[in-house]
Amino acid sequence: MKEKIIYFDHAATTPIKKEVLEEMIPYLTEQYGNPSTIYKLGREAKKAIELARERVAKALNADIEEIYFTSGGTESDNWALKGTALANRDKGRHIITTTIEHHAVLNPLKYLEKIGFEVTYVPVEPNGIVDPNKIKEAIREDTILISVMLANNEIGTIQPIKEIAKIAKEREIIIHTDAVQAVGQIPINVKDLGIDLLSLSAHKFYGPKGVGALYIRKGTRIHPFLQGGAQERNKRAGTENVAGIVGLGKAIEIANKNLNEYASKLQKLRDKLIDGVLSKIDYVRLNGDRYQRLPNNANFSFEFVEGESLLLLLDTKGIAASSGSACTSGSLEPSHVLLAIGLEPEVAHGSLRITLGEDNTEEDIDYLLEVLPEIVSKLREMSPLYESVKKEGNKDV
Amino acid sequence: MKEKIIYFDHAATTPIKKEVLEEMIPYLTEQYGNPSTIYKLGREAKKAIELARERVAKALNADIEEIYFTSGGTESDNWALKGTALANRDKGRHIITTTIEHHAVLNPLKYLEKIGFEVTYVPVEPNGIVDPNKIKEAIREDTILISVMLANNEIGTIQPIKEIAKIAKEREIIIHTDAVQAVGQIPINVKDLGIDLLSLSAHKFYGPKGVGALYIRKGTRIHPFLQGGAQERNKRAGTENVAGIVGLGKAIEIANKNLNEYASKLQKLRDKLIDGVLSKIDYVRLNGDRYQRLPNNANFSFEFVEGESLLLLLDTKGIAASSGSACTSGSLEPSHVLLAIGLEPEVAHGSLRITLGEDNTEEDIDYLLEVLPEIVSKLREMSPLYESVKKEGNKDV
Amino acid sequence: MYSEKVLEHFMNPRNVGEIENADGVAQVGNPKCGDVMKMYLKIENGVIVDVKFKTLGCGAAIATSSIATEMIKGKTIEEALKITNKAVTEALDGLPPNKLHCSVLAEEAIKAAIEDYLNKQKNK
Ligand SMILES: Cc1ncc(COP(=O)(O)O)c(C=O)c1O
Ligand SMILES: Cc1ncc(COP(=O)(O)O)c(C=O)c1O
Ligand code: FES
Ligand code: FES
Repeated sequence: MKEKIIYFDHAATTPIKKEVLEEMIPYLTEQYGNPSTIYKLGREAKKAIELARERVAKALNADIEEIYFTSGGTESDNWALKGTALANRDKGRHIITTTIEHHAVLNPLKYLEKIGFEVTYVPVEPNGIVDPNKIKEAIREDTILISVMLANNEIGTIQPIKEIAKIAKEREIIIHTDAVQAVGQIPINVKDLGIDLLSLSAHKFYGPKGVGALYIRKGTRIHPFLQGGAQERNKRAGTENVAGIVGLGKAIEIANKNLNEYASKLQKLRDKLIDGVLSKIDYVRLNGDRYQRLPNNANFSFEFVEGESLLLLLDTKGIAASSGSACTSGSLEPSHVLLAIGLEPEVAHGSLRITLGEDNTEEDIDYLLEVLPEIVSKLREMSPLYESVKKEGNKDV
Repeated sequence: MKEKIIYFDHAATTPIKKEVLEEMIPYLTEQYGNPSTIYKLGREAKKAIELARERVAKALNADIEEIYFTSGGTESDNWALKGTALANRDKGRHIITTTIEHHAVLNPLKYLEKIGFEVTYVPVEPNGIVDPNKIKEAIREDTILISVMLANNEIGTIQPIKEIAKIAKEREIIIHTDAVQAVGQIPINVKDLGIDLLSLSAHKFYGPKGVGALYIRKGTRIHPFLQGGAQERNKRAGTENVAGIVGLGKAIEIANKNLNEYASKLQKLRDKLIDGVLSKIDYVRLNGDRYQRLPNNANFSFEFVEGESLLLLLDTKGIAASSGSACTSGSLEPSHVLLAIGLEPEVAHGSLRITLGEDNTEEDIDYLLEVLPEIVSKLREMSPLYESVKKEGNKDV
Repeated sequence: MYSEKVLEHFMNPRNVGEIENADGVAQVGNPKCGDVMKMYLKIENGVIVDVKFKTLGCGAAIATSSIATEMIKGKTIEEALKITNKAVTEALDGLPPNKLHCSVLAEEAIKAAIEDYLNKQKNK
């Protein structure tokens, strides 16, 4: 067992950057004031929050008053969807989304369905990208909201949000995008995208867990989600997670500054990984478009392998990765995203997601390319299904 | 100007204890795993959360599976109220609360009123305590929920929750208590209190900001509030704020261990403060019951003084405190709590809340008793209303 | 939240007090809202030669009273009447948006005190 961990699960979460933690520490120690108070200690905390808001606004090309802090991507998504659906229900009750959204979008929508809204789930193409025309075709007279993610968390595919937003705006429909996986990976400009709402979560770009933000374009009709005190200009109540917000602000500033360098480094590693896996292992496919994907994402399906076993064996080799197998969560269905791009359940079960980060090196990829074929072989040797295939000879998936 | 700050606003927030931060730091650095993942790094994070849950359960005498982590007191209150109201609306649509609840309770209730629920706001007695009989009288056939705070955040009065819970249970009504101000100040035993739901927030007892918990008694009908991933046993989605949760767990463990010592120390200081202020300053009253109040809370009203000016002058003397004056927030109405106990608006405007903490000493109280009379006099000398009173001679409020 | 200038005037308010037998006096505001401002003027030949105030209110209310008295001292009545809450606010390097109503109070107090003076002149 290697002692050092090779972390390949940056889509799940990232470590906090040193410079980010350094800016947070004062707000976890002596700068403990409540930002709503008027004495110096409170005013300092308030200032720190406002600086963070400015940094987020700058990174997204938003106005400062359009940024609201939340407890993470899930709250941002819940707020965006339930907040706009309820505030605009006099206009209509129809919502459009895709089949590959995160559960933080799908589950609030399911809830809205229960209380009288109708949701159309537009399928994606086999490459994991939604066709804007299919969104257009789904629009009805009573459509009030379209929610499509900017980048998928499992297969990394980047969605054509700008085109979808244009379609939405022609019909005066509110458009939300879940950018939780996209921030820090690809450039984001809310004005250029033409969107009304955007969700993000700090821990996906080297910030702390438990803090996120929602961009709300000025003039967007939305209800508050957390009601109480007057924080966040009466739109999001609760004593602010000052240290977390400060961390988010610093993390997005750094991410934005290093974006090109970061992306091109990871993309090179990713391509090496993809080429290596596809050439070294049989009965494997790459999930999601080969090019229109996040620079740090590679997602494979190995036939005759079950994802959880794969992860556990990788773990013993000091490698942390993820799978879309239902067995990792103990649920019955494998990843809805893999099914949505047309995978058979048995193939979806054998999936492996590798998401790279700034700490990863070429040596890490080499190491993975060394141990992965062994592990896959080992598991296949144990599989009763592989037996018969071997006898019949090679085939491609 | 004194350099050292004397912090008298522990009801607003508290500094994180050293031992608490120390337990958090690993989860802000090398232990960055996502608790939902199955490799070692993730399992470690998961374990840390479960230890925290155990600590909270122990402090409240709850079962471990009855504790859910949230982003703070506001989310806990929003979830408790909206989650139970919506899940039980087939039984009825009437809710009972008091006139002195925190806005994190009042505003979600206002929202529920908008969507078809009815809320009865039971007034409190002049000492700031609600009469359980008045709660009983407010019960109707269709009452589904009663929410009464355990201790008030402004005047510190402790409410007779055990009696109220008994009344609720006789009628099979769900009973929630906002214990955000009570945790770490008075002993809390959810089984003994007989309640169904209890909200708490870590930053009020020397834990971090942006993390809280909701106790949900087994069998309580409640909807999830944040929908998404399967975290918190499908009841509260979102990647967990691991470091925050760890901090909450440690903070409540310490608070509970030191409860008696802490409370009796603060109570002594508080009594010295109350006696001092009442004897040294004219035209002053103590708000809230003299005895049935939190050990760390003193709340005064000074006639012919406006609260914000008072706070600003105290700030220049290095003292951080709070007021229920509308001018501190720029809103029109002074504290609804002070109005609810019968104060005239002009008297409510002159209020000062001093909330003590473990860092406070007798010298701090002496210092306050030295500067406060001067500041009050200075402001009164500037007040056009005091002029005429002075001419007419002394009077008591 | 408050500018340095607001805090400076709040901590060291100018012209606090009363003027005995003032030529113009007025009290504006409402204690229920937390603010009452009383303005005393001494006027000679149409010029404000002395001014004093008393204020019950927030930091902004006290600071605006203070700077407003400075701004009108030595001015003619006509000039003083032209002073707006905007001018007062600007002289203080701005106020938080939710405190703008406090600066209106200073403008009102000046106007009301001058009106009192003019009424007294008429009735002489
Ligand atoms: C696309 C997407 N949306 C939303 C979320 C939810 O974010 P969080 O877990 O930080 O609440 C995640 C990550 O878990 C995600 O990948
Ligand atoms: C009684 C009470 N309830 C709820 C809250 C809300 O807690 P938080 O601000 O941590 O969300 C507070 C404190 O602000 C409080 O004092
Ligand atoms: S085989 Fe055990 S959960 Fe899937
Ligand atoms: S006097 Fe109340 S806000 Fe200024």
